[in-house]
Amino acid sequence: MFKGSLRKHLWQAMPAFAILAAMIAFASVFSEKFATYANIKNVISQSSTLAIAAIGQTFVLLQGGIDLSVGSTISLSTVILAQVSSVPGVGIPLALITAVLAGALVGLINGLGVVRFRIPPMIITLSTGSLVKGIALLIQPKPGGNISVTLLDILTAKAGVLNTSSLMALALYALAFLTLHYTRYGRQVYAVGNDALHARQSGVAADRVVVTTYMVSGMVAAVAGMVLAMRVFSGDPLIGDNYSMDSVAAAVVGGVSLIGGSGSVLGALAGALVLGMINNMMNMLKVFAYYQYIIKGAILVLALLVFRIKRRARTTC
Amino acid sequence: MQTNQNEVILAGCGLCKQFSGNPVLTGVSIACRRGNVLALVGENGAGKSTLMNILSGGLMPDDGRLEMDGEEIVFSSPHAAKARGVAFVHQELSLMENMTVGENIMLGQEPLTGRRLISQRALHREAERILAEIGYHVPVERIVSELTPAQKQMTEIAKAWAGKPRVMILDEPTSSLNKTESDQLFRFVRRIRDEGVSVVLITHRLEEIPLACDDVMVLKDGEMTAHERVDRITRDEIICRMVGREITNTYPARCKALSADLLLELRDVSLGRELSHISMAVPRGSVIGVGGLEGQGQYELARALFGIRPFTAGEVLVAGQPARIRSPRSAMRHGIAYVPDDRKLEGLVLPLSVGENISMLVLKQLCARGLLNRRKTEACALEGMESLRIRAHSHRQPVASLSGGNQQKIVFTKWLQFKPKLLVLHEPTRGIDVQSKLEIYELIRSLTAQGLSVLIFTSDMLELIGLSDRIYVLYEGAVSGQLCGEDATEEKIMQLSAGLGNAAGGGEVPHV
Amino acid sequence: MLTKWNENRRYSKLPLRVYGLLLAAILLFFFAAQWKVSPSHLINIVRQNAPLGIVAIAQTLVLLMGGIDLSVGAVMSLTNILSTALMAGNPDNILLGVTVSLGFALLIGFVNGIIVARFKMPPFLITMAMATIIQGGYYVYTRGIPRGSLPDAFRVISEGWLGPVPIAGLVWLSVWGALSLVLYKTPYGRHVYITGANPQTAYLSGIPTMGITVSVYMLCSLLAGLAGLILTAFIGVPSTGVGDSFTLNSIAASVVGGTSFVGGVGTLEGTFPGVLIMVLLQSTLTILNIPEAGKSISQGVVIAVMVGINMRVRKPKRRKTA
Amino acid sequence: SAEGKKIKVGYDIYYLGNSWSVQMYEEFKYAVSNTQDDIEVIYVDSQGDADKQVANLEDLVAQQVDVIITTPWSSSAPIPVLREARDAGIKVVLLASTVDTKDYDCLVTCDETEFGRAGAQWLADQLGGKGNIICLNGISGLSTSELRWQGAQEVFAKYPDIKVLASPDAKWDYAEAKVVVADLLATYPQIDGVWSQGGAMTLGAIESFQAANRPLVPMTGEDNNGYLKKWKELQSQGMKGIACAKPTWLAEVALQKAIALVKGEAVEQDVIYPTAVFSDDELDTYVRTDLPDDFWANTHLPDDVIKTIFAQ
Ligand SMILES: Nc1ncnc2c1ncn2[C@@H]1O[C@H](COP(=O)(O)OP(=O)(O)OP(=O)(O)O)[C@@H](O)[C@H]1O
Ligand SMILES: Nc1ncnc2c1ncn2[C@@H]1O[C@H](COP(=O)(O)OP(=O)(O)OP(=O)(O)O)[C@@H](O)[C@H]1O
Ligand SMILES: [Mg+2]
Ligand SMILES: [Mg+2]
Repeated sequence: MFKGSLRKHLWQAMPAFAILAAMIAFASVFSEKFATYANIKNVISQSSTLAIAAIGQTFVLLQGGIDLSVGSTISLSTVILAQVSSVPGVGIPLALITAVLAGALVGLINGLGVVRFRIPPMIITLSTGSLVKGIALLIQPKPGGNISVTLLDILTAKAGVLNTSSLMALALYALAFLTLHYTRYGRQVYAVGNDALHARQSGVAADRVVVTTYMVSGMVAAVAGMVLAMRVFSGDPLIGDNYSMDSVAAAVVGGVSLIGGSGSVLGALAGALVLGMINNMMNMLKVFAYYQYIIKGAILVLALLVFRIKRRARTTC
Repeated sequence: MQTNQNEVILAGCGLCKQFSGNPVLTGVSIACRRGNVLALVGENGAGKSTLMNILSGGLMPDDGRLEMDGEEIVFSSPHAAKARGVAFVHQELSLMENMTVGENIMLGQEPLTGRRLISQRALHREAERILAEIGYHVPVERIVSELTPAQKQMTEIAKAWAGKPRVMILDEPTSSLNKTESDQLFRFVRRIRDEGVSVVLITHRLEEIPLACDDVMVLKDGEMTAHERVDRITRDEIICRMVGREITNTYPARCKALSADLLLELRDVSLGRELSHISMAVPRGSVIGVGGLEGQGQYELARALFGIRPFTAGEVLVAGQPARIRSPRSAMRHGIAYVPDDRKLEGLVLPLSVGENISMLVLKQLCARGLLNRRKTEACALEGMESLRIRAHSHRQPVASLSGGNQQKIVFTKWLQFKPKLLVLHEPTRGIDVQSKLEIYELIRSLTAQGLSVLIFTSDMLELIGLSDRIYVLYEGAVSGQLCGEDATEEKIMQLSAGLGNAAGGGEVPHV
Repeated sequence: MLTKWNENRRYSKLPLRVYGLLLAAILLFFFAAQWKVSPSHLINIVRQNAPLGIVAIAQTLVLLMGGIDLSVGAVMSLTNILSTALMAGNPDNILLGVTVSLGFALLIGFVNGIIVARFKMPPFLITMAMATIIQGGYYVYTRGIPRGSLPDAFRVISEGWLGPVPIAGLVWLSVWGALSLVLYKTPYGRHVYITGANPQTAYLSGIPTMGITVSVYMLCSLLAGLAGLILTAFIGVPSTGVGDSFTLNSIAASVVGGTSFVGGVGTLEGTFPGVLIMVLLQSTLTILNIPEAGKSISQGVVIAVMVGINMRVRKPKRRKTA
Repeated sequence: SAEGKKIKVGYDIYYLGNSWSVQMYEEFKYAVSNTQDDIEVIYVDSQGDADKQVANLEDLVAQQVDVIITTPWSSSAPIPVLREARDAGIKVVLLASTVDTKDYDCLVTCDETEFGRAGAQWLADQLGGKGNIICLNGISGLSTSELRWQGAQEVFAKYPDIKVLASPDAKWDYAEAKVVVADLLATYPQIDGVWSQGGAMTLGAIESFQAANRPLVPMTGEDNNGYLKKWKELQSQGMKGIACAKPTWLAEVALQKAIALVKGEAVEQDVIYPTAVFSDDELDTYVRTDLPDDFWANTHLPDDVIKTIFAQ
């Protein structure tokens, strides 16, 4: 059904889907509360923030970078929403636009740091992450703020087990899938991830591609921040911290290569669901907290190990 | 040669380029004419690739200017040059390993559907058409990382051609092609020349020049030393201009009789479905060549010998003793060395220095009291550079900044330091200039005189014939015949390569 | 003579620029403290940061070999908990505590290395997962309440001085010296660089890449264990998660010191000033009484700018040739 | 949640990496083992992560517990899920930390601003309303840290002659505090007092003063045994200290309130205890030289249980 390299990229996502299926099967058998309407709703809403953040991370990873500022950008977005959205009249659109623009700006700084100043992606994004966290703390030193209730109603309006946020996530995945696999821009992202020098020689404006992926990541993180802000109905300058690492883990568990150039955004979705479900599954199985760490780590290793996807020998970080 | 209008499409005037203070090009002028094929030759490191990079926007000249259609032009990037119709097929392949052949060829000009999305079907159809136009067949939906070097080279050429360039620069395109494939390429080159395209072709195989080229330009140490019509200059003259002195005899004399003392013997070895029942004998002090068309099992055989993917059946005897070669380390323990065909990926450590690369196999010998000795390592590096005349500013220069040919020499030197008993060479002179080639041939002969045996896998027919004491030809993973050095002719080899056995006593049990 | 010097300089591997940055950081520190700080405070800073210094060396080794280890912080925390529990305030148990905790560290390094090398898995995730597992491990072991205490004799490694030289600093410098010797002067060290820069070539040159990879991860974990012990000697008490912040700091220090993520590029000579730059920056911000938000901001900016300067001068922007 | 049925309690341990939280959890478990009622507890761990806490609470709701006992890590994040829980008929008991609304059935805690105020007032009195001090904060952005600091600032505002030289975050962490205080000591020749949010920070501060050979100054802290032991050790040398204490037995109260709520008994919404303050004279009754540093003095656990939990 899929032609060309897409088949290979999707194939790499299979282990994540298999693990996901195994987890669902296991949890449904051993916990009667797992496969209930209330819990499925929980799993979906608990995973949507990570699922969205993983989209941006996938763009960056495919291009051969890594974005560890995602977490702070998410926090910043929640804070912006908490501060701006309930301004009467213009609040909601202004908040949404400001958050997305802020995300884009963070991405722009990351991108320029990588292409203009040749700072390794991990370092520049950690640095901007620190910078953005500081800004979020300046704007709002502690959790709280006023989120517009109208916005809450819009973003949490329900359609069965899905709500606006999860529908948004699905729409973003569809968009990302089309962009990455069926547009010239997507092709260029893969090309740069394969080998930036060769891509350049082939006439790809590699620098521009790199910068845009970071901007996509920043903007998508801002959207993830909005979804999270709705979940916690507040702005919180620290709340996103874990999403930087988790979004990388989600993408890689989903078969996206850490050295760039291969993998699919659908895999990232499966990866995000796997990670998002681990906590829920263990709560449902009443596994005590001490063991949750060990099981979570083991599932991560397993997701990568069991299928032992033959990667190129050159696996750097 | 029906010369057409002498209209110059792209010209460089007085181009100069330095790298960290070392001049590489000094005032070179070049003109790419409509409907003309220009051969560019020169020693390794003469500056050919650098010159072409300047012409195609990959590098900025320090001095001098470019003109296109008579107007001065500055290419800010390869992209800009490509947009103006200057395509450059690099010496080092630049394909996207994780994409299909078709996606690579059409990169940047993917056919779009009505909704501005890429149509994969149309894309692969179009790619197939372009390949057909050049005259090659490569499965367009195959992922590039699974291709042979020759297939990659063709894909690369197709990619350049896909943009319908007016100037097409080919940097050593034939170095990974065999005779048939090269001939095919030249037919294509002649055809596009007749369509009015200007072609620049860099090659170290001088015999190819008359087959396709109209003019020859010779570079030596960054200066132009000759620019002539092909029919007005002889091969010897070209060489003379390249190296500054005359070189006559290309291939050193081979040894008369093969020794009965076998260093390596393969008895009925197989490897999965790729190699079946191969028997071979490598006498001490001989050069044994392995030829055949691309992809008949040469790659697998060479690698199995070195233990990278070991044989699955059969017997390997080293110096008469059965040997189990399961990994490169165990191969090295048996005195086997392997010079791989992909130098960047498998032969070199690019960020490390020339010296560190040369000495990497013999570190133990360079130690005094367990610690590396500075004097010894330096001596080793310098001697290694000396022995093959490696052109580098210092032994501490990173290998990444050397020219392709010099990099190849480093891989060679590295393995010579190891003092092997059997040297397995996989395309050893790819990208090496005539003089260095000759030096390597002489070196190989002098090493065999000292008892070293050489097993050489090459797609260069002349090299195969000129150098080997005995030639095995592979066809579909099996030996289709063997030829003695003197009897070997191109025709016989071609016959065996096509699987038409019995050309010259083929298939006989390989004993001396 | 001059040309010789010039040539030496051109291909020198000593990261002089990082030392320049260090000098700048020192000046900035003194400037921020309005020159009131005594230079002996600098020695104290070296002493206090021996754990980070040692773990940064460990991280540099792994980065040079083409990997990354995100479990060093967890290993430090584990050592802290294990060693205090085993010593339980009794000087006779010091040896037991040290050997068992370092033994665990080695084991963790071994597992990291085997998974990464044997199964060719991305170390970024494997070591990250390993950190989670270690964390779970010590929670299970302590049930949330770490026990034990340190005998005073053990605290000598952090609090002791040999004349004007702090013992912790001495340990740091000797680890640096010993590993420099190993890296630059032994075949093993060369093999680490070669494996890091091109594992394929290394393998085809008969270098036991698997052994090198596993041993480097083990060495890294062992050093992280040592750093954890010194940190424990500083703190004097068990406490969960004491090492966590060291993971990212060790990476940042290595990279500020000029080590690259792609393997085979970098030196320990750069990591030393890299560590000091990081901690001086931190101290400067404390002294200037910058609130957390400001600290976060300035830290981000300064690291980016420093690495930017370092990279930019090292590799002048040039369109590459084929 | 009818009479006679097993009561399902969801208990959210807010952070297993924090010994105070763990002791509170032990106190809770002890209370569970002593209760007469038939109860079942489902434990979840929020790992000091507001987002994870929300997810955990959602999971408790999905498991249809009768009552949730949680320690909100963020004062706003759990609000929607707590509302959802109450809509589903689940009782909500907040333990040791609150949220910004009244959407709960019972709150059992101490006053955090009072914690900050009490220490600050004591310090101001010690200094006679005049001097240079440094302040050690917890983690910026966390409500506990912000509230305690707010309380302290209220007091210092009344004393124009008290100058706060610096107020860095030291994350309630010993090592962090030690480094930070060493830096400040190197910069400021005159420091007359230390206000600290507690945890293990005060201990770190004391050790830094000692390492720098500076005379000990009055310092505030928490009832952390490590600090108490050090304070006791130095009391003879004139060390002046104070410990504000947030009791871990709040968990016991929370369980009682939870059961009462499920049984339909009337429970007042806010159960707020005053911050206990241990001064020099009371030190001997609280310090436990036989127990490790991670013990917190203000507990109701019987001695044998404490001994098993903190067995050396
Ligand atoms: N990026 C670079 N930095 C430093 N020196 C370089 C760089 N690129 C090329 N050189 C040097 O310039 C010289 C010319 O290199 P070039 O690649 O043009 O040679 P060439 O004629 O193509 O040789 P070959 O036939 O071996 O490919 C060589 O000495 C090489 O070491
Ligand atoms: N292409 C390679 N590049 C770098 N190291 C390699 C490569 N192939 C193998 N190695 C390393 O060489 C050692 C042994 O190689 P070996 O061929 O026995 O691999 P293997 O474990 O048998 O894998 P497989 O089962 O896939 O063949 C290991 O250290 C392995 O990591
Ligand atoms: Mg070249
Ligand atoms: Mg094998």
